[in-house]
Amino acid sequence: MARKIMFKDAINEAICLEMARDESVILLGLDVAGAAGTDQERDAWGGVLGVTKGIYPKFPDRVIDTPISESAYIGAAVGASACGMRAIGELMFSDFLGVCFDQLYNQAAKFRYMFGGKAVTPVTIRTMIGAGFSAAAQHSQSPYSMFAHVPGLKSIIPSNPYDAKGLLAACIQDDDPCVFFEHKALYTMKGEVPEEHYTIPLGKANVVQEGKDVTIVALARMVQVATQAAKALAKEGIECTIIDPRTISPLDKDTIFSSVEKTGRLVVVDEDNDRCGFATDIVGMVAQDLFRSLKAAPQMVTPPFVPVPFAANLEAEYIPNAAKVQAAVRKTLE
Amino acid sequence: MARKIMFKDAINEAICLEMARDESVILLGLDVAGAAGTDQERDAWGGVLGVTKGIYPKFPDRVIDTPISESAYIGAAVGASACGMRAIGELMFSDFLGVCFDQLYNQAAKFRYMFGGKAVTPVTIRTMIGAGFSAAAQHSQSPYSMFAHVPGLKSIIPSNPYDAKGLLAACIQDDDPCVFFEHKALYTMKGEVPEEHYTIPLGKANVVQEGKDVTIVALARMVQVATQAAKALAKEGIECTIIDPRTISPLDKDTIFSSVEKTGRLVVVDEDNDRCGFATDIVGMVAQDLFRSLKAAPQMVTPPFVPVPFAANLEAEYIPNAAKVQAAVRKTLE
Amino acid sequence: MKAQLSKEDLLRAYRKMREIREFEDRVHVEFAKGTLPGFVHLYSGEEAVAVGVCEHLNDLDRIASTHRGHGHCIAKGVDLVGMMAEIYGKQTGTCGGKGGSMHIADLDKGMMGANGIVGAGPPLVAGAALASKLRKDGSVGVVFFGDGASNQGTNFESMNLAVTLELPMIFVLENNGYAESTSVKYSAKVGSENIADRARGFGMPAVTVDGNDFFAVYEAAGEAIERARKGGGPTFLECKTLRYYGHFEGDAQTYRPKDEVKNARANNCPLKRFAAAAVEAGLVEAAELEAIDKDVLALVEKAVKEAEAAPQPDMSALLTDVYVSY
Amino acid sequence: MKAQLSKEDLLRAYRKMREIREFEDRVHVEFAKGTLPGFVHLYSGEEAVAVGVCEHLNDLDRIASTHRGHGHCIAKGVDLVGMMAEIYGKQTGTCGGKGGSMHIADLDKGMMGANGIVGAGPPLVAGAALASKLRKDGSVGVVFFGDGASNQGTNFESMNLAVTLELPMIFVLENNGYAESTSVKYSAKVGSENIADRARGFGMPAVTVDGNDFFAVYEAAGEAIERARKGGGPTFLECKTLRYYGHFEGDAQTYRPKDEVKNARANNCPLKRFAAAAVEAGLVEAAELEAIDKDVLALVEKAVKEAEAAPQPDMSALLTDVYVSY
Ligand SMILES: Cc1ncc(C[n+]2csc(CCOP(=O)(O)OP(=O)(O)O)c2C)c(N)n1
Ligand SMILES: Cc1ncc(C[n+]2csc(CCOP(=O)(O)OP(=O)(O)O)c2C)c(N)n1
Ligand SMILES: [Mg+2]
Ligand SMILES: [Mg+2]
Repeated sequence: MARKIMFKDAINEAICLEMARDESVILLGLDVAGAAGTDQERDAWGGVLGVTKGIYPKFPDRVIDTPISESAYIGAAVGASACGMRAIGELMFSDFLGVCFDQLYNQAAKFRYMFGGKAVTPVTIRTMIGAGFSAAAQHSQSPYSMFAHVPGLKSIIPSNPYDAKGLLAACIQDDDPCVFFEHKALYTMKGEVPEEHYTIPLGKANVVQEGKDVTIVALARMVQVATQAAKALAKEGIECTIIDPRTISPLDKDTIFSSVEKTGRLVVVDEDNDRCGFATDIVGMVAQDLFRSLKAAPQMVTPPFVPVPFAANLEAEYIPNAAKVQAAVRKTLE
Repeated sequence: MARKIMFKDAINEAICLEMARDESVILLGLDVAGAAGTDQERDAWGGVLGVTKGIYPKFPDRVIDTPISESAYIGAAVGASACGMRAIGELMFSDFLGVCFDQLYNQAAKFRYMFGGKAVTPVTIRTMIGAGFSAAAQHSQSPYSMFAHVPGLKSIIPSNPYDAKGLLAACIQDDDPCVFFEHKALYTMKGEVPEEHYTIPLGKANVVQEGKDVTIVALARMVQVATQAAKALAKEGIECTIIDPRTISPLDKDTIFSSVEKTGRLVVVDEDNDRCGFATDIVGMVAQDLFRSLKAAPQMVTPPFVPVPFAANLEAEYIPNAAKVQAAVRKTLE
Repeated sequence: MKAQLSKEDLLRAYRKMREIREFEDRVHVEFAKGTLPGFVHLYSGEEAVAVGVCEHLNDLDRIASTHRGHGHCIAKGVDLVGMMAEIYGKQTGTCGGKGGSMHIADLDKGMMGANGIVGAGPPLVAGAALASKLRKDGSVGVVFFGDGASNQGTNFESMNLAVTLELPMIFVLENNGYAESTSVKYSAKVGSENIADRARGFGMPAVTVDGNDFFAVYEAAGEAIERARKGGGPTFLECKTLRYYGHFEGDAQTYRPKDEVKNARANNCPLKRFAAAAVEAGLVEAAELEAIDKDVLALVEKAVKEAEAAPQPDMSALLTDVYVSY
Repeated sequence: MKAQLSKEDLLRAYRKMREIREFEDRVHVEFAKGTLPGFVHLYSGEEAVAVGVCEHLNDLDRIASTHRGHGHCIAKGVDLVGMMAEIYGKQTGTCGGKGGSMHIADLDKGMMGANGIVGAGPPLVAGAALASKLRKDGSVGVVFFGDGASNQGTNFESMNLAVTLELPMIFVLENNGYAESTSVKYSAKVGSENIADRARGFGMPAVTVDGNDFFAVYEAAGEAIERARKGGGPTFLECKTLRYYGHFEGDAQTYRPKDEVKNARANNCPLKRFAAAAVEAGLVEAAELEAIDKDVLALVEKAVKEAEAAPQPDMSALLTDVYVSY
């Protein structure tokens, strides 16, 4: 498997493969093709950053540009999926959740339960997360914790091209509502990705590396930050396990727990703040369930409790970096 | 201070007093007066459960019924507040956050930061929470953790009439966006409430009772559940401290921490599930910052990770009760 | 009164309307006893809308409903006995007792759910209609919503989306004059008496009919549904009607003119009007309708008895049905 | 060309338009060098809309803007030098470098902010207009939004709210034909060429004007604003225009006809049209306009130089300005 492709192309490939395999897969969103209603050639955009470019020419009936009406088209993706389709709705930036959240929060997530198990809503929402682009407070957030909090939704957060392809395929095939978070800084990341179709099970963490001293849990771009930190620490003789949960709901508690049982030390790195966020979530459940295994206070490396700033220097300081992770790891070893 | 009034009347009183004190206070929402556009007398509803009844006759220009357009009128409350008013927007049930969340999440919460400190947005959103009324999955939730996660918002959750009046007054006078969560099961709770105007500072916990063995943290209706549990435990000689944070953002860490430092044991009781919720939030920060003080694994007593069920027996089982709190407390003492 | 309605059609339509009326009147009585939990919004008085529309639909066609959903469920063919048990929160309910009055759904019948969120239906039905369109099976999507809901952004967005994508979708506005205690004259000052005017601005055909006249609704709905099935895109259908009870059970209704409901029940009842017209035209006999009335009375009685006797859900049901797999 | 515009008025309006054009053209150039961060959406080509409207406004009047906000800011009187520094993310920026291009605001000038959320402005301005109404100070609220944004539920809801509450509010639709790469012909098939028709259905006066004709915008806006100030409620004003650059800097724009912008720049430029009309009518002299052009060029040059030279925000700024008190 020597072929290396970019994260965004892995996503594109997953969509194409699923659309080819299954006629009920459709893609809805803003400019997911582009040039609708003009006299020029369609597929002019392929989404705001070109991730879906080239899909429209292959499946013109099933790649559907919509007006800027997120409630309507995300809701339509949900509704179509409750009626036998497998719709992929693209919410351009996850920061926009507030304009359409009800269709996920109270509709897609709850149909099955409210309807006594009779509903199946295999909708997938693709959406961007992440800071680092001077995109400021409304285009840089990573609000997956709000989705993970909602029973009935699944939340998927890939950290590399291989996982992106396999997890997205799994989401599309999955019979539950899935929200797939794509970190915009990873789009150009290259990695080995098989050409053929494959899936990665939802709810199975990836152990990025094993080390006996400390367990680091990180998602998306923070996996790179953790890896960088671990490399530096290795030079000092500190061996880290890095766990990328890949999906935070369902969460692979077993993998995290069995690592913490071995290392007795936990650091969670997250790009979102810790108040009712992913970092406290992991630390909280470990503290409750594995208290006796912990040798030191678990540590969180997260941004401060502020909106994402625009200025480059402030934003760089906002995002957790390897130095901060190293410090947190050392603290668990004091 | 012998006068006893109901929680809902305390809220009504706080609004009236603030409207009388300050001309810029206005109230916006669905049927907050009622009978708009009919030939009958206004003030026909006073909100869906009558909480604001009687305010319209006193301040007819400033009690404003709106069409069912939460984004527009909650956003208008935000916009008016950014222009010198102190608007109180009523979001009938907090479950409806998904139809208007952007106006709080990306607008009210971020103005001040994005605009370099120049904006002041003293908006207050009043909204109902809580299960126990067979109101099912879309009218029984307690999603304050999603608001507490957002830098720029304050989240206030009173547990008794006295606090409700003082905290709501504080919210209305506060210069930041506040979300005030009213548990519907508390509306008829009676308690001593002074007639005069007073405020309770945001960010100051209430120590409901002190006991040396275990610290219980609980909000809203769960304070009663905790108290009931503590009473039963007292008979066994187990002494509990009960802390009601009252506001979860800002959070009075000091009060919680200093209690846990004394007791070494922590139980968090919450009516919302624990995934990225309030319970993990408290347990997570205590585990990180007070690890050495903890004598036992902190415990969370929360509903299962499911939507709120309709059937009475299921709903009763869903909501944390005193027996479960007692069991959790005992677990910390094993 | 349209020629295309056979006697069988007429009797079926009448039966549906009677089922709704009887069901709701009975729920009203039972609620007053304090035996029913939760928020309950009754549909009595609006029967001609649900039935006038749904009589054109089959199980492949989808509808989405509102907080006031019982009528739509019955009209779309959801089993009334299961519905009653659901409202009682029992294991034998349509949703196993986990949804309740505001969340009754039956996807096999094309009923996508009552809904506790005002304005949630239109996007969902846009999706259903999109599925219909892509499958090319001639099915349609119908969304019911109130005058209050007509002001929700989701509704406007969905109208535009339906026009953009030329969806086989019908927007059925049940304009009963009130959203809770608020008059439509306040909440939707469209400059005319008809909210349909607003829809026309979105570029779709829009009509306003007397929603208490089954035949008017039936005819207008038939035209719209026919057009949608043939690829002619969405239609907006405003039906003017009135609810006979409060917004929900427990509403003191001081916002209504004193005799509004009494007069409507006497002079403008959709069932009475149907019966009078059909009997007068010699299409059905009064005795046939009375027989239906008796039948339905017994059916609803049975529903209540079974609901009362049914067990609560098993405690294990608390944790199931959240995900297909997790 | 209206009598009420004095020479001074004309020159001020022209200066504003020139400031916008020069500012945007320069940002375009600087962005291409790779020195500017983030997403940047330029307003060149649409100057007559912002200026034609804002020339009627004072600091008590409020506007809310969009992702394409520089033009509205300049027209409303926000300091251009501070704006440039903001776009560079510098401490001297209007928002201290914490907001950037998409979040420039200056509340003292009645500018409630550019906005990264399409459709966020209308509710906010409804609130501003409500404040105006309650204060009875004769001020108004104006919201600018695009053809794409016109499909957002918030916009429709706010139109209805403005009608319901009779708010002193003006909805200014900048119909530039595109939302990103999507044609308005696709996204808003209102059945006519004019989205204003949709607003009329909400019960408010609605007009469509040539948005590249300053005088047409000025006149229509004046009438609407006058009516709002006098308690006559909201108006919808559709201005047809064109953006000269891509949706954002970096857009390849393959969705546009080859010569669309070239032709527009040559034959339909709002500044050229203004100049030609005003000079021809003998109201201003060409030399006066040229002097303004030179002035503005220098001003923008100064803005860039100062922005480049300004320091980044102090690191402490990361943590401040989240709350007034916490
Ligand atoms: C998003 C949301 N806002 C408000 C409510 C509360 N609510 C339930 S029904 C209703 C009135 C609906 O009026 P209308 O649409 O006219 O329907 P009707 O009750 O007359 O059938 C309101 C405000 C809700 N359930 N959801
Ligand atoms: C809620 C939301 N949806 C989508 C976007 C992405 N977006 C930014 S601008 C834009 C197009 C807006 O088009 P239009 O309103 O016509 O304004 P124009 O860019 O033409 O000035 C889109 C889709 C956004 N920022 N916010
Ligand atoms: Mg109604
Ligand atoms: Mg546009």
